[in-house]
Amino acid sequence: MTARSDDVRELERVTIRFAGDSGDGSQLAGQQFTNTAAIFGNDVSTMPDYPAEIRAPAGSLPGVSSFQVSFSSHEIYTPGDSPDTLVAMNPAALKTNLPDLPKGATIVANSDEFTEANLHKADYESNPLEDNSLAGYRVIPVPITSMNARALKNSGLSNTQIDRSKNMFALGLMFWLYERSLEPTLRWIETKFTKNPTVAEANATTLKAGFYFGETAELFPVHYRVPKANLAPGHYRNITGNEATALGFLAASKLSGRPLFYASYPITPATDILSELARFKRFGVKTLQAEDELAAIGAAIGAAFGGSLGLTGTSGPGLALKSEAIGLAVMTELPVVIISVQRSGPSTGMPTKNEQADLLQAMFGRNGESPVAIVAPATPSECFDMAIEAFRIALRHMVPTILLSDGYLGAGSEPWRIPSFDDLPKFEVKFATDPESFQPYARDEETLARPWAIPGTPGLEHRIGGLEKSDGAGTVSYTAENHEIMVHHRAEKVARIANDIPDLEVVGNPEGELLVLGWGSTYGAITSAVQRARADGLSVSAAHLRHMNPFPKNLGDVLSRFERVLIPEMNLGQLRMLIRARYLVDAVGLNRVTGRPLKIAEIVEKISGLVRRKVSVA
Amino acid sequence: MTARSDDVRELERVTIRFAGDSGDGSQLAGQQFTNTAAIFGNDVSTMPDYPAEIRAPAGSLPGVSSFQVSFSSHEIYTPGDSPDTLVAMNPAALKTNLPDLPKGATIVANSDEFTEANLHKADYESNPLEDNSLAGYRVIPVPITSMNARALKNSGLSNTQIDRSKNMFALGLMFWLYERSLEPTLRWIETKFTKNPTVAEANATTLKAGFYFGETAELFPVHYRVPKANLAPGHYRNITGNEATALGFLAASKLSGRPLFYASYPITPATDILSELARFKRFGVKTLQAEDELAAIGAAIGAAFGGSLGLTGTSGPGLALKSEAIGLAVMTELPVVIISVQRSGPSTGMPTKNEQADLLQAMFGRNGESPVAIVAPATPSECFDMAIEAFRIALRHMVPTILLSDGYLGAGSEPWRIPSFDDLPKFEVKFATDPESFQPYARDEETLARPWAIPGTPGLEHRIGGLEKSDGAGTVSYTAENHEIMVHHRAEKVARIANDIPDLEVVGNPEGELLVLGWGSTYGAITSAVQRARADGLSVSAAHLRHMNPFPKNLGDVLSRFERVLIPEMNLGQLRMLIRARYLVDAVGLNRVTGRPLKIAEIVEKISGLVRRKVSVA
Amino acid sequence: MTTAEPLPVLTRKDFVSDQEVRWCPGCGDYAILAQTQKLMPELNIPREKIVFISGIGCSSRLPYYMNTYGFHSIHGRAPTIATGLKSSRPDLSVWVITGDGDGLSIGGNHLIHVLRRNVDLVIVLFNNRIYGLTKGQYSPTSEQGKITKTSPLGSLDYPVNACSLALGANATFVARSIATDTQHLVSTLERAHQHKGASFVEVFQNCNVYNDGAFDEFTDKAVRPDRTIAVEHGQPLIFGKERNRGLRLNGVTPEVVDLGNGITESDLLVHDETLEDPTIASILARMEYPEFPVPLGVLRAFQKPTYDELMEDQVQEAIAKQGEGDLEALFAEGDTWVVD
Amino acid sequence: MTTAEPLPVLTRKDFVSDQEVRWCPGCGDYAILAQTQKLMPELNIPREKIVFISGIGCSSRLPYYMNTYGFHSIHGRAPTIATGLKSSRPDLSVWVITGDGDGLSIGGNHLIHVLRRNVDLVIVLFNNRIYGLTKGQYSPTSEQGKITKTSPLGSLDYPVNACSLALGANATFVARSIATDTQHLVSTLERAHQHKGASFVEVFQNCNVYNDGAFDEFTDKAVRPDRTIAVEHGQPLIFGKERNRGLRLNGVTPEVVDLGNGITESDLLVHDETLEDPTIASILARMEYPEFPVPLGVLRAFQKPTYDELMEDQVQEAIAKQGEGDLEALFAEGDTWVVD
Ligand SMILES: Cc1ncc(C[n+]2csc(CCOP(=O)(O)OP(=O)(O)O)c2C)c(N)n1
Ligand SMILES: Cc1ncc(C[n+]2csc(CCOP(=O)(O)OP(=O)(O)O)c2C)c(N)n1
Ligand code: SF4
Ligand code: SF4
Ligand SMILES: [Mg+2]
Ligand SMILES: [Mg+2]
Repeated sequence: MTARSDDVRELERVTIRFAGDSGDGSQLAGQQFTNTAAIFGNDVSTMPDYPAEIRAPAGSLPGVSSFQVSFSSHEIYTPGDSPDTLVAMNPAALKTNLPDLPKGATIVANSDEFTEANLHKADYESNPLEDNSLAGYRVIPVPITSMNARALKNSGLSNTQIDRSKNMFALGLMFWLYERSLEPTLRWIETKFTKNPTVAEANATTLKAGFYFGETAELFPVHYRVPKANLAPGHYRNITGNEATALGFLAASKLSGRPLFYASYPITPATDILSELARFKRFGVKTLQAEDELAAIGAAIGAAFGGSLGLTGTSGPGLALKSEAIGLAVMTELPVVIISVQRSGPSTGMPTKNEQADLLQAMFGRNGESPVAIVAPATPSECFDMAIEAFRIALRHMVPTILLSDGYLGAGSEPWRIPSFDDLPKFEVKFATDPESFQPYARDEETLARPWAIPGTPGLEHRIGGLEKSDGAGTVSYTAENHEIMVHHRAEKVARIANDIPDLEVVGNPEGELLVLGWGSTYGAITSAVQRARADGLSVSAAHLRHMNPFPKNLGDVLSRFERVLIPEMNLGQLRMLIRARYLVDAVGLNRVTGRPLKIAEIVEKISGLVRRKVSVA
Repeated sequence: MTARSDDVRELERVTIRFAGDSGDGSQLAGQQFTNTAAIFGNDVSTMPDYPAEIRAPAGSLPGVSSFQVSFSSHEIYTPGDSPDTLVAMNPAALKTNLPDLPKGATIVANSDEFTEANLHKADYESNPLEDNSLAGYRVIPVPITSMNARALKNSGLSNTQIDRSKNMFALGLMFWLYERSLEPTLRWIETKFTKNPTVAEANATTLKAGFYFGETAELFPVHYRVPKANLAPGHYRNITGNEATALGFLAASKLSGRPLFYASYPITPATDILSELARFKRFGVKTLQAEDELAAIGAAIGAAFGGSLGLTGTSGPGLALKSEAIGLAVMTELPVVIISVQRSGPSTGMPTKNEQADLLQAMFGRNGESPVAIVAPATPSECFDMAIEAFRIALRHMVPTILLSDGYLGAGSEPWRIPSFDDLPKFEVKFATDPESFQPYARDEETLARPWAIPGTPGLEHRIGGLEKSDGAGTVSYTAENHEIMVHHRAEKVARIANDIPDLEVVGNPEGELLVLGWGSTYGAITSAVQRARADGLSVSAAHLRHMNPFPKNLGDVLSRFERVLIPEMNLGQLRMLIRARYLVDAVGLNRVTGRPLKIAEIVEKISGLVRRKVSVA
Repeated sequence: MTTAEPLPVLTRKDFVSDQEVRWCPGCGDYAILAQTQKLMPELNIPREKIVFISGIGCSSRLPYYMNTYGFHSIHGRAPTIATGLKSSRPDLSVWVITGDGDGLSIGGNHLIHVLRRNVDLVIVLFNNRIYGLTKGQYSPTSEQGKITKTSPLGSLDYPVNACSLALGANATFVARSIATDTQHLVSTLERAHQHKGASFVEVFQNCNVYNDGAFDEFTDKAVRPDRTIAVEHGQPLIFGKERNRGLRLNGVTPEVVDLGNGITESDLLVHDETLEDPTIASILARMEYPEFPVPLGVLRAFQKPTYDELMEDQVQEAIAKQGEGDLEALFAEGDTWVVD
Repeated sequence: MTTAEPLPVLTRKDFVSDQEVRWCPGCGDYAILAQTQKLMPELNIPREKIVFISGIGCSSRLPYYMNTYGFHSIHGRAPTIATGLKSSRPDLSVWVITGDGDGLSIGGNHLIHVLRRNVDLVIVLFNNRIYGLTKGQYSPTSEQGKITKTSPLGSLDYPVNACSLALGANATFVARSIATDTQHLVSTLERAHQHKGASFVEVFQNCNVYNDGAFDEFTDKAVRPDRTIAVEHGQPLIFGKERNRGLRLNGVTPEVVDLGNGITESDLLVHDETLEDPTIASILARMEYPEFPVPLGVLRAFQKPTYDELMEDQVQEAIAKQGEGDLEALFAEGDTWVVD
């Protein structure tokens, strides 16, 4: 079933936001739209937004949940600065989301819900659909609740059940408006409700009803089409960052031939990784829901001591609790991986909002000189690669490694080109086995890694621990000379990882007036902004770090080729501080701590303010 | 009783180290010597060294304990780079301490203990007192054990008890050698053993025996005298850093009129502070030995919420465990003070050895943007002032404040000019009391501090917590704008402390070729080194930070007046990183991580390598 | 104050804060909040003397809704903050609100230590046998085999019995109630408040979103009288809709018996909450449905000096014995000398 | 291996590491170390399969002295590391060494959770009622009123009874021994090893430097028979130098009786360590001198599936039911599409 082909306008890119009460199914509608667009061949990028950790009363402002999807005929890097179309399932959804809408945007409002009571809950004095306060927007009131109810009146469902399907009506309407097929969603409905055909039937019916309503009603003079994007050939699926992270860790287990052991204490937005990995028992993955974060990392360290891939995961406050034990992993030089899916802080902060403010904690949040390796994915699908990379580094260099993801990456999604296992980097794990002249703190010449000698190996019995150990023999040592040597070994060991990681790539000219340097989930916004600025002829290039400690070897060189460096971050300048200290470059920052992703437009604006020259097309 | 006055040579400064088995009483002997020299009028500085956390077998190398005291006729800043005289009570003590002795130093060795068995325990193949391996030193073998035993054979004490007194014999001998009175020690013996006159008698006897032995024997051709120093007039006592810290906190309590509540979990080298404060019940001080560090800081936060001076103390690993809760104190803006008596890390590290490696942990060891104030005393007696300063800042600015002491300051001692209470800075505490328009997150215009509104105040009932709070009203808020405001408020609040602290002082010319910038316990070594270099005519000045966050306002200006900046630290360059990042100054480091204090000589050497010009006498 | 002005009479409303309550509709937390607010005016404590301290969890949101002083702290640490507050301010009435995750998982250590120290607090643990706030993972009180997102094949952990653990830590006051029995709840909370010392109250609370009906088997109105047993001091342990069943001890083993047929009330165990020996309280605490009726009420209320009062006493004694501290004398402790 | 070569016969010496032992002369830790080393060869486990994991404290130094794999970790966390190791490597024999501070103070939470999960470990808690390593502060097992440097006017904390707490956490194996009775100690450790599940052994250990004689009152050889009672499965609880005294239960109250005068062995409590109900074990655990003889031996040994075996089973079951995981199939889960 496709939409009528007349009155179609072609667009390059569209951004839709589904918003409603937590119970209104906006997440689901958004995900289905995303899948459908992706399967059609668009590039897509998404951003869910849960307003708070706990559920608020129906219809209230804090109860609003939303899902934004951007789909495009060219490669895109972000879910879009601001929606072209907002589906507002109730007044509260309109109120909370309106500030993000540019003038001229379309608002599809479920007019049934704009009742006195609901308006009151949303702090509206009068009905915005009627009081002209929305002048400047294209407002399309649709009585979604009642039309859905009418479509399903013979469905055999209870009124509550019927009401729960209204997101499908809205979704159908959007499918029509953006000329997308219902097929994938119909397929999904069938699988999802196999055991409950009545519900399946009802969902399909109202989905179609929404679609036909779009076709029939004269509400939308035109509808839109976003052609396929020119993506690299391959087999694709849509994936969130947390899913990709979990798959990456599992892949690391298969690649290294060592079982994965994940210990974690639930915390938003990292819990998904535990849920995902818990599904992988048939791969030999063991997961432990620990009593707290201290226990979780302890268990991961124990597993690493035993020869498994010891892994623990958390978010900021939990990372703080793991500090002391990370120090133990540094001292015992065990290949533990710690993932922090960052969120807004300090303290409990805003658990469902985003921030990149665990970088300095990851670098320095321990007593003593306690270096660890740190990597940070830039996109949801890159979480897969960086999860593998974290273990590759940890195992090769016998060093605890922190993977810094964030809530935006974790819950956001994008198409992922499904890799074939053979394409993935294999990494061998060499356990020590030879008792002859075995020393637990002997050093690999190249990496300075100590041997991994696991219990069960005859003749290698030895003791490790948190007290300073003598170089080589690994017995407790308090001598001045040895401590100095060991502190430097540990530092040098991490520094040498730089020999083993790719150079930083510059997008755009390799030199020029301005380099925009970023890390983590700001990648999309930065890349888009730099592209836009370059299209405007500005002399600006971009580079994005994935290795935060150590930095790629060529970073100093890259920085030196630009007159100025701009570092946009969702914090008060954490990477910037490291860069300034290391390279004495007067890098400037674009720092936002709003809990929301950086906008392309604000980066472009900042770039424009900093750059005078036009780009020389190389 | 004084020594014969003939054959006396006058010296400016002498450094003695008492070393022996843990059971040999070297700490006590050293402390008595220190007191005596101080009372006489010398400037003194001490450094105890306990080799490991737990007791080792008698006579073994890890069992050696030592106490170094330097006393002088001019102001001194360190316990001396290297001893002029070593008292070695057994072979192990000689072996471990010999590397620190300069050629020509005097070694008083308890020859009785250089038995086959003891030599073996100390890994000596032959007797160093006999095999000429000590050529180049002035070795004075004294049969201390047997002479002590002979002196006490009629004392009525058991052999074990008698043996325990041999440190007094050695001490007596040193008193003779350096022409010091026995009186203070005799007084001390009397008070200490009031209940046990036999023991008192014995100690006095052998102390005198040692003294007379010096006088009688021809072992020492000359003895020495170090004249009084020209100290500022006043009433003095000797004080360790941990004692001074405890007194400072108590003073802060009296100065602010608020009761002190100290919660802590024992950890070397911070435990002394708990022991000290536990003695102060009669001052209304409450101390809580908590189940762990998480509980200790929790209790301190609770006490601060209730209007007490909430205080917690620990060392590095414990500071790591407090990370999450410090974040809570940041968010709730409560005036909690946290003291970390730093020690060698990472992890358990070397608990009895020193390091300055908690600075970056104190700055950044929390999730999110989580600024705190940080102060650091430079000398044992300054611990008193900085303890007061920590609470002054915390209370005035409503900000958690970290006091970074270290093991060297904590256990080291020096003369302290006893302040009169009236000379101390009073600071008023203003609780909010007026329900009219009360807002828990209202801001003081000058400091941005929020009001301290404590339970029990009618009409001010309000709720605080770790979730982001709305500016002013203090209710939970997840909005982007508010979060951005609050993150900046918290940062700015700490930044504004700079308006309220003294400028950094430069010792030496205010500009020149090299500035040596330091912080914490390296003060003594740096000051002495710079004095020496200046005496050699080098263009070098010194400055020492006590406020680590925020920095004094003039720091940038000070740095800019020098061509180069050298930052000596007992870490891999933690302050250096902050300075480089903030001021883009290519500061170089002198970084030692040996667990031992920096030496004056190594700083002088580094300075000489960096400075070419002669100083212009201003 | 000179004239004995009567304290203003407070009502439940005075304890309702201006914050919108944000639990899921139908959540058992509402009832606990309501009863707590209802109880407050009856305690005859000025509102400003009351402090609610919580950790993190749905349950731990409660302080926001109480118009008293409140502290919504960090996960698991509420007992520590409460200990610091109460020890430094014995004049306050300090309440700790926690959940089965907050109190028994991440906060387990603090819970046992606050109980053994007998700090004078009321500790209310909302047990919904799930982590509500983080969207439904199994908790330390979840039954083994529980299927949740983090245990898709069933959890492996043997559950904790909160009251047993509290008694193992030698808690002086241990009680249990259910959110749906408002009368029982309010009186249990009142008893907890009256007890001087650490009062631990476990409240069964339904999380209708992630663990709906967790306690229905025995708390449902229809079956409650038959499947729970109210323990009351000095009373024989009788239960049943017809009050025809009872509990007796066979050695140390509890036995359910039918009254009649020669078995009379006098054969039953008479509840004595004041025993120093926690054995019987522990036996009761361990009784679980369906083997036994689930005991509700005050299992133990044994009086001994509280930590905060011992601490205050020690300060007062020190002052009495050693005299009030003289700071300058302390400064000059030990050997001193004068340089002029 | 094809030919059944006999395992090399190990001796105590094989378990002595090359590290110099660094406890104070006279410390009770030596005896525990010696018995542990003595036991090892008798377990018939290859040395490389044995791992000792400890926290921080004098006691926690033990792993350095064992010539097995060892991990001297951080304060209080040994149970967590052991849980991770044993769960991922069920083939190993994992021992946890802890102290009254390490295990009951900072590590209390992990201890109760590892016990309730029933991870197959041997946990030996050296109880010297003091913090030894940090030079003598009172610990959670110190008696109230204890004078130490951090409690110059006497400590305020009510002490924890380690075995009661363990039973409150529903530990499946709980035993107590004393360092000075080498025979008893070694056999108790052996029993702990044989038990499948979390075995908790409290060992009274004298710290002769900071808490000398803490247990002398009842462990001193002269009085030990009269002031302690050996609990042995299936045996009536008899004690006394003359074996003329016994323990019976009066209801739930333990009573010391003199045998004779009509009281015979058959009146005494017969110890049954295998009971699922921990009531009697708890009653015994709470008996303290001078009211009662102090019970030594295995208080409880109740068998149920261990956490590590449940975890392994779940993996095997998943494989059996769902088939071994296919990574590429998992990658391509859900809706996929092809771009050419
Ligand atoms: C240090 C830390 N770890 C984890 C979390 C995430 N977290 C918040 S509440 C919670 C569990 C809450 O369970 P419970 O105490 O039973 O409360 P409920 O929501 O069920 O009332 C968790 C795991 C956190 N906020 N902080
Ligand atoms: C995080 C942390 N806090 C505190 C310490 C200091 N500390 C080391 S051992 C110890 C107590 C040891 O007591 P216990 O477990 O009874 O062992 P014992 O020495 O008596 O055998 C303490 C407080 C530490 N090492 N780490
Ligand atoms: S998730 Fe459960 S416990 Fe939390 S508010 Fe909702 S119903 Fe209540
Ligand atoms: S301090 Fe005590 S426990 Fe520690 S080694 Fe010495 S005697 Fe043993
Ligand atoms: Mg819960
Ligand atoms: Mg101990």
